Amino acid sequence: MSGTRGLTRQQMADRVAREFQDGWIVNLGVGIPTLCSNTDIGGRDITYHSENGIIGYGGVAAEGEEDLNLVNAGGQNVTLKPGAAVVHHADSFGVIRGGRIDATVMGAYQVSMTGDFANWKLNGQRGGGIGGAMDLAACAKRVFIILEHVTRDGGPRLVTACDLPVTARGVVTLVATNYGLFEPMGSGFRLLEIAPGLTVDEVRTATGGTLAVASGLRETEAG
Amino acid sequence: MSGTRGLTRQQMADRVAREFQDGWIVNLGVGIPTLCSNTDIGGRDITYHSENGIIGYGGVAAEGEEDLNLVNAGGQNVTLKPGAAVVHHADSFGVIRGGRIDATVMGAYQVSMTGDFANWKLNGQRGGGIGGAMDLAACAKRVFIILEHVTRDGGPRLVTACDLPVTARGVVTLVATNYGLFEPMGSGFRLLEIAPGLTVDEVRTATGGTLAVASGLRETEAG
Amino acid sequence: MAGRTKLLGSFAEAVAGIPDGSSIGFGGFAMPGTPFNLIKALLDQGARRLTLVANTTGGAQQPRMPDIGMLVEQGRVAKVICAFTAATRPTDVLPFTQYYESGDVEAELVPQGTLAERLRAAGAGIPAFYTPTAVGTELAEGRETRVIDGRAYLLEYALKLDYAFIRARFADAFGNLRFHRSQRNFGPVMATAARVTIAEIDEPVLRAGGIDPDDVHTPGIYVHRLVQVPPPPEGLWPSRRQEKRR
Amino acid sequence: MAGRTKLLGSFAEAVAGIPDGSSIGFGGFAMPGTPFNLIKALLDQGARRLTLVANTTGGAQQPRMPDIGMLVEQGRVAKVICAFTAATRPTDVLPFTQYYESGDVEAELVPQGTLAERLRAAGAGIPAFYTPTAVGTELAEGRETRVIDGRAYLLEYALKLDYAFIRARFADAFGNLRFHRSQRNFGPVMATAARVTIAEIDEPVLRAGGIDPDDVHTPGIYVHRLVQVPPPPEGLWPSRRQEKRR
Repeated sequence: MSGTRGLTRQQMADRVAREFQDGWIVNLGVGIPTLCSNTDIGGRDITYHSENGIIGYGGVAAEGEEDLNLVNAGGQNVTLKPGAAVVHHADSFGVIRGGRIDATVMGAYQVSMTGDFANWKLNGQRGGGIGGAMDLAACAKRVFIILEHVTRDGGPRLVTACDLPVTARGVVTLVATNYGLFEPMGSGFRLLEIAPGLTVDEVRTATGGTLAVASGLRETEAG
Repeated sequence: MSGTRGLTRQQMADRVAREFQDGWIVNLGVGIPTLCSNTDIGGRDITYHSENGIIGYGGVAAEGEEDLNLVNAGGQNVTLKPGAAVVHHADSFGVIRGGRIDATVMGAYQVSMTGDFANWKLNGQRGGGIGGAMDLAACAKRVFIILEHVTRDGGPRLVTACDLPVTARGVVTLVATNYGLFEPMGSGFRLLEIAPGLTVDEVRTATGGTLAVASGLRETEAG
Repeated sequence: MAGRTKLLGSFAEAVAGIPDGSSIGFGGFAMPGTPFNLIKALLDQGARRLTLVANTTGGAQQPRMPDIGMLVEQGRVAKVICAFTAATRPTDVLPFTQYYESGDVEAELVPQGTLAERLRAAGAGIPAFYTPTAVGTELAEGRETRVIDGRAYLLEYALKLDYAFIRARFADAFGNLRFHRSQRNFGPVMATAARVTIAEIDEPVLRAGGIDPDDVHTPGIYVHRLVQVPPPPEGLWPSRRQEKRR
Repeated sequence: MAGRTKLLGSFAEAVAGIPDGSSIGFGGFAMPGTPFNLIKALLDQGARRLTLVANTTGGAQQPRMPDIGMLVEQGRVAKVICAFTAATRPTDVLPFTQYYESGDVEAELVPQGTLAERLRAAGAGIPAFYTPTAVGTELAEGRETRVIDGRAYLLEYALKLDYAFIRARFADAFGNLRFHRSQRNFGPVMATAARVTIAEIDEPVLRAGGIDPDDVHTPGIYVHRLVQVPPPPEGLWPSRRQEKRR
């Protein structure tokens, strides 16, 4: 069983991006979450915030048009949308801790059914890479996680309890994997949508903890 | 015995201003301290800071030339010196608490021989006017106090212990009155300079607590 | 961001819907940054049991401008949190002082830097912090202190606002603000501390992006309603144009 | 203020006199704001037993630029305080990671927002504050927490610096700074946290007052030494002129 079944990376990002509501302030983490900004979500106006103090960035800059002193949290040279503002790092995390981020989208190694998640340190490592993840996880109004449903050797990433050091506890709102869309419910995960080509049994087998299935389960649009 | 003996208000301010060293950042309180900026202290470059976030203001604006949105802590329309910067109120008190103010000059009702002083509330009052005085008093590197040596009814303002609610404890570096220049020593005041026309005995009688006299006592230049 | 504007047509509209019991912060230090036009509209709006947060309650200058002391005089204020309940000079008299001294209204007297930092903390998601200010004074009596590296500090809590009323020189349609000189004072921290920030603006509101991102003093995400100050006598307190005419 | 300039002629001069045992903060987030030229000068300067404070130790990009991980490789570092001892993606490898994982150097891993706030607190005279970040994680083990209004917070202490190394776009002779876009990042907070701030500047240093007071990002009172970055190849990392040529 490999992580390439079901939705592609962009399709997972698309699914999460379709949750964004008009006027939201959103922080996109490095990796798959970055792809959310590619999704067409109609006329909805989203303000993208980056940890380094950019409020209101747009797409990646065209080659030759980069401002080398303008990067998002992933170090990509981005553009600015009209109405953008720049603040320093302490003020930028003031935006985060102050509760102004409507949604943060992050990658993770594991998510638990109680809404814990782990994304900064592997077992056996002395240190890790925290960056802004703990601040965002603790303070954003909604924490959306995108991850491959299973590990390279087929083990579950949606688990009863994280065995990796957690980034924050009880904060995850929604989880998009290549297998579908999930909500941590405390006593288990609820499957809200299933990826085309997968069966509920397949998803259940690949998921740690209990899996409840939403009434009227729909297939995730793979657009 | 009245408060008008000895030095004038401007002369007291001049005496304190002559303490300012080249490159200092100085905050001047409302009233007599404001007059320090009139003193000629040669080529010494002083950066004046005001609580409302002005770093580097100059003299009072000429009539007709005022920028009505530019005031110092006393509400006077001032000018800016080349190199001035404006910050918001939290950052302005960050300058103060962060220990960047080399000297603050304030008025007071009382100063004690232990370096306490009182300038925000009278006895019997329910509230008072604190403004930025407590922040400046607690955090400036040097606290210079200017006050009339005696009250209207002749009582001392330099006292053994303040009977008014204090602004801060143990912080006063130097006190300039119309009678001379004093240093709170813990066990008493030391008279560093005496105003022209006064005798040590007169000063001692008008001062609460012990008065020690500096060896080689000089007269304050009344320039 | 470009598709929307936060610009409203009147001050009455800007203060509409503020309920009884709200906490409201007011920018301003002396005249600069004081939202006189919003205060005037609030005097007419009628909300009661308000908690007001400001450096001072105003009213020292003549002729008297609309000030928040007038809300106290109207009996609409439960509490004032400020750095002055009385003027610095005992000879100056604030209209508010008599109300407070006679016990007609509650007040919490806070050192100015602590007030600014409590607002900044509220905006920055810091629930409490330690400060050296006011240690050893009457204000510290019965309060929690802590010794850190040999020095005593006082614990202070964040001060959140429901609304902030502020004044700026420039705004764009997204709500990004720029202040002129000491107009800035409490404006930026009040804006971050409040759920809803209402700003009165000296100059015509620019299109979104009309302020360079590096030049923004308060990001538009913190600003919800904008009203342009009309020319005097309708608009209160001079705009830049008048200043130069004086 | 107009009478003096803080402008020095070389990076070597700018880092001269930094003693062994100093704590040094470095601005920068990815490439923007990273003081590559000052880091290079410090590599030659020789001070040892340093405590380094930065978002990351750098060295992820190819070709490798001078980074503070190189000071570790030279055995001159006692401790690093940072938000990453390893890259976000396990597949990226920071040169520093092996030194830390093998125990050759101490590190204190701090969430990025807490790092920024601890520096800001140091600059603003706040010795300690509470934050919701990292509660319930390994980083909170054995640490003091406090429940405020029903939520748990972690106590964090101010992080003071002896020196800050930063990079800005513009400076005037008094030391007022302006940053360009995301070059700003940690620069302003590092400057306030440090006893001595040394800034490398993209553009020729202006006369005092060459930056409008409303446009200053970091006041000159926080900046002590300035060096202009020369054109490449002598100066490291492109100036604005080159960016447009790329």
